[in-house]
Amino acid sequence: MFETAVIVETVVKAVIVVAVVAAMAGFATFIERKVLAFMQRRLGPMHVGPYGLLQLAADGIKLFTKEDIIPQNAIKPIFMIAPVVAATSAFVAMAAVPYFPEFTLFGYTIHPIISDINVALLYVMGVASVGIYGPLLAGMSSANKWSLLGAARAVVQMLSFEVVSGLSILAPIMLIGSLSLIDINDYQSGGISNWLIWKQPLAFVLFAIAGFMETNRAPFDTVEFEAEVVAGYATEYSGMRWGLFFIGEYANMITISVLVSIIFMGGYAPLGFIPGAVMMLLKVSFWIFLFLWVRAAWPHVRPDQLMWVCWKVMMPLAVVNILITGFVLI
Amino acid sequence: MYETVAFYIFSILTLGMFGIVVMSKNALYAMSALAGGMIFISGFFFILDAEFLGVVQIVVYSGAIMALYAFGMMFFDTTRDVSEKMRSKKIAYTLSILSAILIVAILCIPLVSESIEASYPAIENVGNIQMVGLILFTKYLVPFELAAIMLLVAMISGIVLASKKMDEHLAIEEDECEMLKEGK
Amino acid sequence: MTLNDFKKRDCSGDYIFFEGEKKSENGWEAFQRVMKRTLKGELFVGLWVVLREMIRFDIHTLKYPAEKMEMGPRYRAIHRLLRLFESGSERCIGCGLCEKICIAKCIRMETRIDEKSRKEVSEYSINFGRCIFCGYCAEVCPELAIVHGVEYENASEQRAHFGLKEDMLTPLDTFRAKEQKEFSGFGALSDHADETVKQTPLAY
Amino acid sequence: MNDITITIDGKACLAKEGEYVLGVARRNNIFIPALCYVTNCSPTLACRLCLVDIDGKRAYSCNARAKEGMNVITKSEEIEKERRAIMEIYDVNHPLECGVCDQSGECELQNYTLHMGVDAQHHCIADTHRPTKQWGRIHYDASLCIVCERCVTVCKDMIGESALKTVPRGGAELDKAWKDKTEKDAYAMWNKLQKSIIGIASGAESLDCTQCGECTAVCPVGALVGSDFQYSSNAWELKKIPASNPHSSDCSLLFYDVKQTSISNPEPKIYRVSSEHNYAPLHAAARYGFDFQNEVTCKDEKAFETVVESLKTKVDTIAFESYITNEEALILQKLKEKYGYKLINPEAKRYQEFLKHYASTSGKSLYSGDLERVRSSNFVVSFASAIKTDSPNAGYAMNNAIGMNKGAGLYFHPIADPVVSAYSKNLLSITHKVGAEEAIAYFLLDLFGDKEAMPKALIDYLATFHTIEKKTIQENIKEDVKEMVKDEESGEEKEVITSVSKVVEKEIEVDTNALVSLIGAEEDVSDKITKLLDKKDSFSLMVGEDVYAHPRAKNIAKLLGLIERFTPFNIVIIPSRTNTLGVSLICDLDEEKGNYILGYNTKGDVTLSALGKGDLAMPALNQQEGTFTSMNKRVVPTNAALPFKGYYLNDIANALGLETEWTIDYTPLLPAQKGFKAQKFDDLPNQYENDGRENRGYLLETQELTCNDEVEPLESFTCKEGDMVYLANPVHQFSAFTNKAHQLNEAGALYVSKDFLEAKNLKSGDMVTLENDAGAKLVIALKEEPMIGGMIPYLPDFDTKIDVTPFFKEGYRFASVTMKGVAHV
Repeated sequence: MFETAVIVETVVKAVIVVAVVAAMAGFATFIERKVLAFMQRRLGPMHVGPYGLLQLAADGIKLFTKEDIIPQNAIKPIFMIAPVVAATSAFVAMAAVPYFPEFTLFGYTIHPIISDINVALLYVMGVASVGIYGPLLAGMSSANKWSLLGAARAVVQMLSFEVVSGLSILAPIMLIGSLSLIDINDYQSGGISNWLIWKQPLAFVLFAIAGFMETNRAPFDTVEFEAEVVAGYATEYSGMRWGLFFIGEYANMITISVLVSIIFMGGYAPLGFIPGAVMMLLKVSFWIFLFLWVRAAWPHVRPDQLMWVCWKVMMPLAVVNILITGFVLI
Repeated sequence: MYETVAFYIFSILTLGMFGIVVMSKNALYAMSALAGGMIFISGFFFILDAEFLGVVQIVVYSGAIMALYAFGMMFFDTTRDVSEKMRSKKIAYTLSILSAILIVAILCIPLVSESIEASYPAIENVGNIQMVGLILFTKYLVPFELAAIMLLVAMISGIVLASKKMDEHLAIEEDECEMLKEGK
Repeated sequence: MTLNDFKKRDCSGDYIFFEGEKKSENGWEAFQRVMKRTLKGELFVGLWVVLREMIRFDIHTLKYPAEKMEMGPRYRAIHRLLRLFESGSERCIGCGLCEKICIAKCIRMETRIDEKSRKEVSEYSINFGRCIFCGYCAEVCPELAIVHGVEYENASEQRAHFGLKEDMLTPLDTFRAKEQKEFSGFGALSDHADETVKQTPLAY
Repeated sequence: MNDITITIDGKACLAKEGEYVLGVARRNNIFIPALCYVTNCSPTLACRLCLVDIDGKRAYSCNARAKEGMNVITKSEEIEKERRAIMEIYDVNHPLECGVCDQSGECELQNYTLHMGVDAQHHCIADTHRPTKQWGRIHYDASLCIVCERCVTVCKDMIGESALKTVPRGGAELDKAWKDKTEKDAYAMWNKLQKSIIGIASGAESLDCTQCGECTAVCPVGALVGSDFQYSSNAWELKKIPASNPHSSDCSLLFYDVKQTSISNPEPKIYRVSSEHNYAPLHAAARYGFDFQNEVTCKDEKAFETVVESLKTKVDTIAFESYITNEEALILQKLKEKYGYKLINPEAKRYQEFLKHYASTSGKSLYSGDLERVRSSNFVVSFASAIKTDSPNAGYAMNNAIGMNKGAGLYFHPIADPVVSAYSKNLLSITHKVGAEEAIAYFLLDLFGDKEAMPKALIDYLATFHTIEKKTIQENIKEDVKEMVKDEESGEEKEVITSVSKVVEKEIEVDTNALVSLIGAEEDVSDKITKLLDKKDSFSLMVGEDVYAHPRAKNIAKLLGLIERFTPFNIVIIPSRTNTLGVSLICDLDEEKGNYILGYNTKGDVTLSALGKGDLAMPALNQQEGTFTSMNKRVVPTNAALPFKGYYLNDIANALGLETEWTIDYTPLLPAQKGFKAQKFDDLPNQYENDGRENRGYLLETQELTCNDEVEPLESFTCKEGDMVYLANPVHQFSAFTNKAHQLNEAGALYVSKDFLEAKNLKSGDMVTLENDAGAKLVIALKEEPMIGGMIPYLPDFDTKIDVTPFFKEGYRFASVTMKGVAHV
């Protein structure tokens, strides 16, 4: 009976996470357009709804009703599955992420995490790495050169940056001694001074950069950079399948924001009078804003420069960071 | 009960996926199915509460190795079916059936004899990761270090090979710059 | 901007000569450059600039269908054929220079002799599918008959729209209402034109 | 032919003694500007731009004759200054609205103004009102005229009509004050310019000439343009397609100026015909008869199959006209060879026969002369041709030769032609009896024949016409008488010679030639001819259509062969249609028709027609590529100015089993034994060189044949007394094709002279009925033709509504008819 209850609870949580994140992804597109517009002295969407708020609904309607075009020479099943893979992997990664401190509702203690596994961090990283299958399969099945180029870039970059992100969080993990995100969160619960960002600044920078990379966001959006590869792997997609890629990207952004907040910025620990949940929301919001901000401000990086900086700068730095941490620990 | 259901579901999915890998003539189908199969295998680890191995399975096989396969495959036209030429179907079928039987036998005979015993039984309250670490750095220390050295050698040679042409590329760029200046 | 501003062709004050960075010769220099760029904080300057603009909230958006941009006289949009202010008859004398100079070869005209045995342009067309709006026709026109208007909304139901003489010629009612404006842009006479023109054979 | 060397701008140039320096310079590609000079015409010295420095003296290169060792400098600061001043004067009061001028873009005034660098004007005077004039097909805009007098010159020296002249402008005199401010030559030019304007020589309101339009071609500015072309297109929009005149056998070089029809219709349209006016004049039909194309919208597959089917089954004869290209003629010949069709073309057949008989006595497969030769000779005889209408270009050549070479000429024709008579006072126009051509041939042989070379029998025969009588005449003689006159005052004696005339009785021998009366000429014709022959050394004879179907054609041809051999004449046997010469060389023509006729541009049981009627539409000659064989024995190419969407003759031939992709693939296959060359169509040039050389196509090769001297004695040919009609077309019409052109279209009539109308008491526009012995009847309107004289009217065949064939069954151009006046309804 207990088992069933756990399963029901998990399913409910999963549905809520998927629904909320998907909705947030939609809302994030609106925010992105607005923030970019303001930074570029524009107004952004203004016509649909008050201040263009309903634009996202209009876009949603458009995406859902748009014709789903499958190119003649594309490999149909793979082509159709690829966006689903992209979105799914993004959501699956959220299974091991705790969003808020646990709270009591109707006398029932709720852990706002779908599944607390003791290798949570590794799990999130692993599932996120599966996320490359979305662009990969999409690119390879589209029968389009731009798509293929996009896919190739996606694979190269994600594989490379997985190494960096993995190595960079190794040092914090060595300090904490656990891969569970709840443990990591609890480790920094003593206030701002306890945040890992102070103990591991280099790891923080490297992880943040790798995070930008893994979400394919500017300035590392080589995978779908219009000027070079049209829309990359998504060139041939239209309608909701294209929308799924989009949702996957925003879900990834949220995941990364949450991860950075938990690992380096104290997670959902309350700060003074501010409750932990609010702190968490603030941190995640800041990170999402940072994603947009960076997109507005910084130019795009050339793929070869990206590889160069990954293997020749970031990876050695991460290794050095681990070494130093190791020596300090001993 | 749920574990049993999960086991069968994963079994069917895994076998199905690998079936596609073997049967399909399309490289992209085979590749996607292989990646899927790898992920489903990790399901077994999770059922067995070996989360670390499960995640490693995903990271290493699906995330890294398969992606490298895929990268290699991008040099071919994966949208076209591979036309296979089999000189003698009989030999192929016979050999594959025989090897399948052999593998099943190797794996099942110990089960039949009911003499399996864990040489390093799980210890209560010791985490998955620690267990792996413990064995790796005690019994399998030498092979582990050997593997590490081999990887290092491979990495260095890889870098040497790759960096050979980098200078040329830079040189060309400089020439171009000079030409542009002269042209001005 | 007045015409006098256009006459000042010396732009040297507005240009800064930018000397590119020196190319890094070896890996160490490249590494140094990366570090310099990373630590110099230029990236944060960029971040600051966009954030500053966001905070200032100095919005330049024109809500297009509701508001329209005031086009400068030198803007080169859909052509117009003007009428003579004195008589209201067409300015075009059918000399064909626009047809000749058009580098997109999109202008065609038909001329004939009219009742007063003058040259009359019976048909005039510009293929706007081909026109590149270079403005040569307006510049070469000796009568200032063909000019570029500021009509930039070129969507229409038919390809042929805008392209015929009746589409481009100032309608008579517009003309009578004195709404035809003298063209001040590309190819128009400059203010001191009289000083530069030499005495012509018809000066008598 | 004394070859000398002169130096122009340091370049040694070969020249002929007495040649104009301008011509030498042009031949050597040295540029000397000239506005008023037209090659082959006399210099007018109107523009003075061709000013050069010859051995240190100023001279005008257009009339300075080359002398051995001359040193010519075409450019110096002084000369350039003068030229610039001249151009500046030309620009005084010349309207600057080049945009509305038809000449803009090919205007020599524009070109030279820019070339001389005229960018400012130092002169201004009051302008005189000069109204524009509409002269029929020609529009004269006096305000654009720079009075270079090219039109006057070309009309006099080339066309021979002298229809234009300079007339007073009627404005104020040029103020003398300008003299000091202007360069010398520029002032002289201006003074003249200010006084004159172009007008009609006869003083009439409208131009009373043949309206050949050559004046519009030579006009360097937009003053003279075709009325039809006026303001219809800018010159630079037109694409020039080189071609050859398709209407008559001169096959002059012309350009079809083509542009899209309208904005909405991108199909090409011919806007006008232009020419190389310095070298090749065009007649009215060539210039204005350009839009005779056959417009079809698509390939009529059904009609095509019907025609092919009937060719395969029923047709045994192909009848055609000579308005076809050599290639088409060859296709017909090939079809004949393959399927045995009979080829019927009576007109070409007659010419072929004529040429054959001519060759039998002359020993040459082709006649020796051409228009170039005619132009360079100084004694030209035209015979058996109404030259003004039959072959205007031959007439132009004759006029040019007489006018420019101080020459003389004879014009034999039964119908008096005031235009031809007016060519020169040294042209003797002999209106002879109808049918006297054989006698004329004998007469010419008698007059010009080399008595030493001619066979004895012939000399004896010719002698039989002469009777020598003694006659006493009174003659005025001037005698010089020497007288010694004593000067009263000085006392000196001077010898003074005074001339005293006195009348002397003298007995002379008068040689009466019976041929003269047979011809019907005045008795003193021989003496007049002898006078004209003074100082003449180069002779040309042009023979026309009248004799090809003459009842004595065979003998006339043989006589011409003898004339060729035994007299200094170069003979031109003018082909009667555009490509008669080509057809007669290429095709084996048959006499007898078969049972089922395929007519190509002529009537048949099945008709292929380029005239827009008939069973299957064919391309007209301005829609075809191919070659013509011209009067000058040249194979000249012509190009398609307009597309033809239907079937070509080649398509029919291909359907019948001749495998050739394009019609022009036949060009190198033209029969070499007849003098054609195996040259590809695309290799044929079609242009005039700077020195005026006609570099068009290639010349036919003349074969030398064995010859005999057998001619028949003169047989008197009498015509029935009574009314006669002559088969001829008005001056700008040649065939139904010219009549199809919109500028020339008109209804045919019986063209009569003023004398005729007066004698018969009829008016222009009256209807008459013509009837002949065979019972053919034709009701036709009369039309006064001012450009003929005499009592023989002519009947045209260009109007397809008027069927004149029953009157000229044998092809002979004179026919007896009875004419009955019908009351005007």
